[in-house]
Amino acid sequence: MAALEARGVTRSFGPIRVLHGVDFSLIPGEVHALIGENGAGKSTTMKILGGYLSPTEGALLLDGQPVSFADQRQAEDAGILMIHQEFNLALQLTVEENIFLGREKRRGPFLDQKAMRAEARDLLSRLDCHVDPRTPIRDLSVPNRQMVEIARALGRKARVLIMDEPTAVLTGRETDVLLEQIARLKAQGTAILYTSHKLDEIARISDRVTVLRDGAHIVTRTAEGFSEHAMAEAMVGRDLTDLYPAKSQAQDDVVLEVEGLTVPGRVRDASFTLRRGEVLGFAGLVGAGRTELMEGIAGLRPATGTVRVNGKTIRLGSVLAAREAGLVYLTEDRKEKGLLLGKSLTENLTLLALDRFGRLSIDKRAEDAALTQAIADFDIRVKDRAMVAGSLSGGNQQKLLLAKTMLAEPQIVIIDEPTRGIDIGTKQQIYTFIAALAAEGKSVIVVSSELPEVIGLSTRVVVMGRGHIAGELTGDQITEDAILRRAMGVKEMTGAEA
Amino acid sequence: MTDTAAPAARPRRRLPLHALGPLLALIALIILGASLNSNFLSAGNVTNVLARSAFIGIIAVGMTFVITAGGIDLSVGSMAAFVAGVMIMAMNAMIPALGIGVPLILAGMLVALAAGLAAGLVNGFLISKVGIEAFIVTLGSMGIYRSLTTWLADGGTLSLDYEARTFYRPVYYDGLFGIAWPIIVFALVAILGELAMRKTPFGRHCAALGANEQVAKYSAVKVDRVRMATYVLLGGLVGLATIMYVPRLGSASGSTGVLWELEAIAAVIIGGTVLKGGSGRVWGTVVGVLILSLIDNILNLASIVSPYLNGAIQGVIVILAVVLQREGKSAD
Amino acid sequence: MTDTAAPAARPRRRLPLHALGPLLALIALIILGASLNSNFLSAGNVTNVLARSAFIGIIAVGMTFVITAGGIDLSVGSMAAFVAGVMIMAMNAMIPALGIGVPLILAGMLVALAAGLAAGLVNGFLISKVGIEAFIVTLGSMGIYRSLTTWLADGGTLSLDYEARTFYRPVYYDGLFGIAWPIIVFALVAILGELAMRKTPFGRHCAALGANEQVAKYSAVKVDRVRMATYVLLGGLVGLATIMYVPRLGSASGSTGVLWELEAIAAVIIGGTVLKGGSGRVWGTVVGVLILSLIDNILNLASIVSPYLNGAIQGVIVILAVVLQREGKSAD
Amino acid sequence: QDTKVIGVAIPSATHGFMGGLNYHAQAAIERLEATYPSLDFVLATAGDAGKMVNDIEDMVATRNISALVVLPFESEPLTAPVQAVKDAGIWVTVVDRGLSVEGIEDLYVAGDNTGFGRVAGEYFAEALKEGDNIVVLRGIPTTLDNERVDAFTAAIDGTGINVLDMQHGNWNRDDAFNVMQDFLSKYDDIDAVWAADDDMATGALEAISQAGRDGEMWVVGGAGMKQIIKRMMDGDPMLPVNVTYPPAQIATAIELTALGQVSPTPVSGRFIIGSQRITPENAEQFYFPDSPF
Ligand SMILES: Nc1ncnc2c1ncn2[C@@H]1O[C@H](COP(=O)(O)OP(=O)(O)OP(=O)(O)O)[C@@H](O)[C@H]1O
Ligand SMILES: Nc1ncnc2c1ncn2[C@@H]1O[C@H](COP(=O)(O)OP(=O)(O)OP(=O)(O)O)[C@@H](O)[C@H]1O
Ligand SMILES: [Mg+2]
Ligand SMILES: [Mg+2]
Repeated sequence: MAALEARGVTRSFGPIRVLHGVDFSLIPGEVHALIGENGAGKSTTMKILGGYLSPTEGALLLDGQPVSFADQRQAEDAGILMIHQEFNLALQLTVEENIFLGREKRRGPFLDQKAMRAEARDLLSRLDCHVDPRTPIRDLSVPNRQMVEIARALGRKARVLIMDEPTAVLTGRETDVLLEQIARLKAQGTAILYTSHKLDEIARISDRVTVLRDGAHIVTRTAEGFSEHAMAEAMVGRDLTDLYPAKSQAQDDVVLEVEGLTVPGRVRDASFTLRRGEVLGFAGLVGAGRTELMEGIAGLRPATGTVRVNGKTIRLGSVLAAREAGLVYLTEDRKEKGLLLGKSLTENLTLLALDRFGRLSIDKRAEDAALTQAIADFDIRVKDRAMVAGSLSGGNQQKLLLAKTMLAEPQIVIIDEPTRGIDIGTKQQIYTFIAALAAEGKSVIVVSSELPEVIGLSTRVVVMGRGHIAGELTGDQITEDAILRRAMGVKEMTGAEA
Repeated sequence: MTDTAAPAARPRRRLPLHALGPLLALIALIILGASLNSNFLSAGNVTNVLARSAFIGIIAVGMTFVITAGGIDLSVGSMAAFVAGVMIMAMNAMIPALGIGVPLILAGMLVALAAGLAAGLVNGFLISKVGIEAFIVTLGSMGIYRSLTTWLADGGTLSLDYEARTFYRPVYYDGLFGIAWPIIVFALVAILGELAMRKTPFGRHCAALGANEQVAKYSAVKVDRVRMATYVLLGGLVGLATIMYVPRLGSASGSTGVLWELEAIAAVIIGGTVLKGGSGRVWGTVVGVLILSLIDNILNLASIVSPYLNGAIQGVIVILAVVLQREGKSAD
Repeated sequence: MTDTAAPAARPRRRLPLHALGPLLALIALIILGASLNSNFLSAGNVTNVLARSAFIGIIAVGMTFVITAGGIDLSVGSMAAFVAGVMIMAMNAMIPALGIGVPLILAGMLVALAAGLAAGLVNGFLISKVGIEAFIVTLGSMGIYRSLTTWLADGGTLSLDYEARTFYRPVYYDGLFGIAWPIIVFALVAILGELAMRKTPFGRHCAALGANEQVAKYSAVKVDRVRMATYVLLGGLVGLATIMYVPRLGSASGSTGVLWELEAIAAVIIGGTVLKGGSGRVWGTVVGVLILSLIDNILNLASIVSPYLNGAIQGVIVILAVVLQREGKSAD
Repeated sequence: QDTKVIGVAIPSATHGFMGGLNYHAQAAIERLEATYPSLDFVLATAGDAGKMVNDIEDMVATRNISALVVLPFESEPLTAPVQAVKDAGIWVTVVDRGLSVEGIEDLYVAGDNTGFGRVAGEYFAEALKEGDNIVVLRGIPTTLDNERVDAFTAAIDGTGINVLDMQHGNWNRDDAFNVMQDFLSKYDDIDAVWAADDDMATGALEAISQAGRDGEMWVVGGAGMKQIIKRMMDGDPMLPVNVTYPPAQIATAIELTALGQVSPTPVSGRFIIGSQRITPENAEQFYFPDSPF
């Protein structure tokens, strides 16, 4: 019998209906994957099942009995737990405090901090994540934050575990660890609802797959024999071939020279160059310092060294100076650094390039036109233009962030994790977009933890490891193996790189 | 590109009901006032109330920017007293050189503006460059300005030279087309403030800064400079308010402007700006200021209860005005 | 697994330097005081300073929870006046029935605690259940309590019966093992507060609520109840502070407790709690309270300057105390 | 020879009268320090009763005062602490506001609050006739304000003068201005205003002249602020009289206390400075252009 079931579930936000009668069931001991494009309604469905949202119409059944959760607490009491797509952590609190928030262990009236710390450490080490439980979340990198989220859910011993894109911010290695844990839970009889835009994962771990499109249930079938290609087609509703566009050749002139850049405590003495029309990939393991290096270049972190754009040295430590030189950086941390979640789409879109909309008085009509353009260019699924950015689905937020960055019309754009949480159809569009930029004579740096992406897009790849540049690969040398070897600091293989 | 893109033509911006909350409260107060006393809507009374509101109002407009950008300024009341004191002393000192006339007044106004801007700059510098919590900086400077004023006045009152004052008086009491100057200036400040908040990059940047400083920084907003600018702007407006204040009674003392800061902050929040920053409504602030002035006015006109209870009634009305706002919101 | 993961063994919890900022400021003040006057460290003076810090101190401990949970309470000063007024009236009324003795005092204490808790409950209810901005609710209730006190006192002072007062007086002036009662009570409240903040689920929930309400809610924290509890706790502590206050002055009037709210909030923030909530330090608050009391004490010891400038010196020291904290942070 | 320390505790200068009082206290201290090298003074100003008690405690604990001059912020709360000072064998001079228990102080110097209200009331009774309308601006709600207002009301009792309204102007010019503006909107017929304080009188006069009703009514303030006295000397018809309540009484108290400390001169007892009526004729006597008040 199904542990948790949805029957004809509908959900509207104001006048807009985003789910249209979804039927869905989850059986103990299975991994059930929910897939669909950005904005298809995956997160909404999951939130309804997890007790965070109530359905507008339709019924939820727990062990065959109709239930309605007044709040999330009741769902948790019933053994249903959810890992959100957006982090659900209090930044000021420590890892341990977050993991046990709302169900602290006590000894008498007091907290049993020792026990909680030990258990937190234990949970994290199961995930092969070695952060100190006393570190505040704000000091953790994005992947580690995700691991804390997962640890929290694991620690709560669920019958039903709902995971909304848990691997979007993880690298392959961490993903492997997570999938192992999922297999373990499944063996124990936990029902797992899972979503991801990485279809290979879906194929690897799921027993059944449900496809949603535009808030409607398309199909539920066993995963066996459901190829990645077929999944993609079922989601997008059209044929997808050639994920990566043809690479164009870089021109000869160097547009960006970075020399001896050091970000205190994070990056040592990094030097590289970028040419016009080039797509330069940056690869490395989590914590390699790629993000910090890029933030140092873009003036977002205190740094020393030299950064020259078109031969002119730019002032370090000033975002504006970098932007005026034509260099912009798209952050990997969409929620904390990228978007104002409580503000409208236009306000977010134009914030970086606001001076283009009038220095004295903002031209609202031009802003409106820019939004229309961005919606079209980046295929942002917007149901209501007046809504706030936080109400967009995760993938659509990412697209809005891309659109915001591009509105500044940069000559050089550094994109950190460009396709985090983006569906496969849109990924293809973004790749095409990046290739087109390069073809126009702009230069792009792609920092990504998804190796296929780095390999598929870049004409040259810089590999970072432990805060310094560990090597550089061009052309045919760019293989997963070569990148990983350098990232991990394995020395013996010497390529032809300079 | 895809058929799911939003329809391009949308219903135009509808003003949400809860945004109208303060306006409803204001209207309720006006109806109450009119029903209690027939003179309430007389030109004289309306002029009085509006002109009195002008000082706090001008300051509250500046405060809206500070709060929107995630800050707070507790020093405005004592800053006003200090600026007024400096202005009066400067004018008295300049009489021998300039005589009594327009140049003296202009010079005095310049001094007031400069003093206000400088005071705002000091607050802004300590907050945005030295990085001290705004609450502490302005609590400190509140004490400093208040006590400097008392010291300048030697514990008493600084008074503008009698003749200079008579010459300056019309700046408060006269006006244009029958509208008193303070009302005109307040209206101008409010309109410009509303425009600045809604239509200029500065307004946007303030809101972005208050909503999420990190995002603002990553979006190339000069966070420090914007934050500083809000305090300098507020200082300048305190100077401007003082220019309107001094001709009224021609004096300043340690007790000038006591609690103006609370009143200004309350007006901002009654008007619908969020105390934690991120979004501000200048027109709401204006409504908030008027609500607060009207409460006093109605209590004086009505004299229904023991004057000891005025404070209680004031408190109840302030809370009710905001409840109205929340009710609107939940119904929305 | 990967060698790039963060080192498993972290440096042991080092108390960050900037957390020590307020402590450094306190030590600096003590050294200053001792060098200005040889009686500064005398038992008498130390007792005086600590005992008088107790009222604000007890209240500030409660305020730490409110601010940590993302709230604010402007009404504590006038709430204290009101509670004191009610307590005095109740005690006077009970004298015929209970006579003067321990039962009367205990009954008075009960009344004070109950009045404080009730006042806190009203604030908490309006803020967490009705959902009105804390600033507005407590600004309103500040006016309400203040004016109710004035009204109860008929514009004058409410005084405890002289004999009852003489009997009650030792609660302020006497103590245990030579330590005055207010000091003992303050110390107990501070220790319990620190424990509650650091070692109980309640403290964590306050911090979570202040850091991110949404997260707290999603983590099954009963957000409304925790928020309400902070205000009720603060109300109860105001009641407790009043129990210590009444035997000292034996009376209450409309001017009792004026500006206590600002002092309490300032102490909390000087102590390193963030005004926007999310993390609180009770021990820091205690240090903050002592800093503020010492400033006054030292100014009385020294009489170096015009008393008009006391406020300015106070302001400068408060800012400096916090600068010290920031300096520590940036060096960290 | 040992220096003796005299502590002076007064409310801070939050309004005109207290400003004047602060000024006179400081002036007296300066004068006396110059005259008697063997005397030291500690001056503390307080914004509320609690702070004043703190100040007094500090003086006793750390400054070894041998005499205390105190203007109690409020009578009740200061009574026990001052009693404790007295019990420690320290000379106590109480100024202006009496303590709630008699016989604690060695010397009592005071203005006459009842007289302050009564003298004003008597003028109203003389100058107005039955059926005339007046409004009253009260001070900050305190016992002192109650005493004055009660005495004033008693003095006009039975004269048939109509008190239209009383509101608190808090001894503050701005507040008085606002309240007076509203009185003027509310009442078409006002014959006189009792402003109870010259700061409030200043605000009220301004509101009246703004409304263009100068000829209609006159204003009686109090405490003899120099600007007001000056206007009386110049024959302002709106200011027919004023009532003294000299802030300089603090100087009297300090001087007497100092005298008692340095010499065997007997200075204990009560010293009441009566409230006098100031008229345009005798105004010159009450005009001190150098005082800040
Ligand atoms: N609070 C809200 N208010 C208005 N619309 C909302 C809200 N939350 C979600 N939506 C809309 O509901 C639709 C479905 O969103 P949902 O987050 O479920 O998509 P998703 O399938 O999880 O997409 P993604 O892959 O991008 O995470 C989107 O169009 C989104 O904009
Ligand atoms: N805000 C922060 N405070 C303290 N340490 C941080 C912070 N952000 C990141 N780090 C640490 O800095 C190191 C490098 O960060 P990060 O993981 O972002 O590097 P990266 O190479 O960009 O990897 P990825 O982008 O895959 O996360 C890691 O050890 C991480 O824990
Ligand atoms: Mg989603
Ligand atoms: Mg990164």
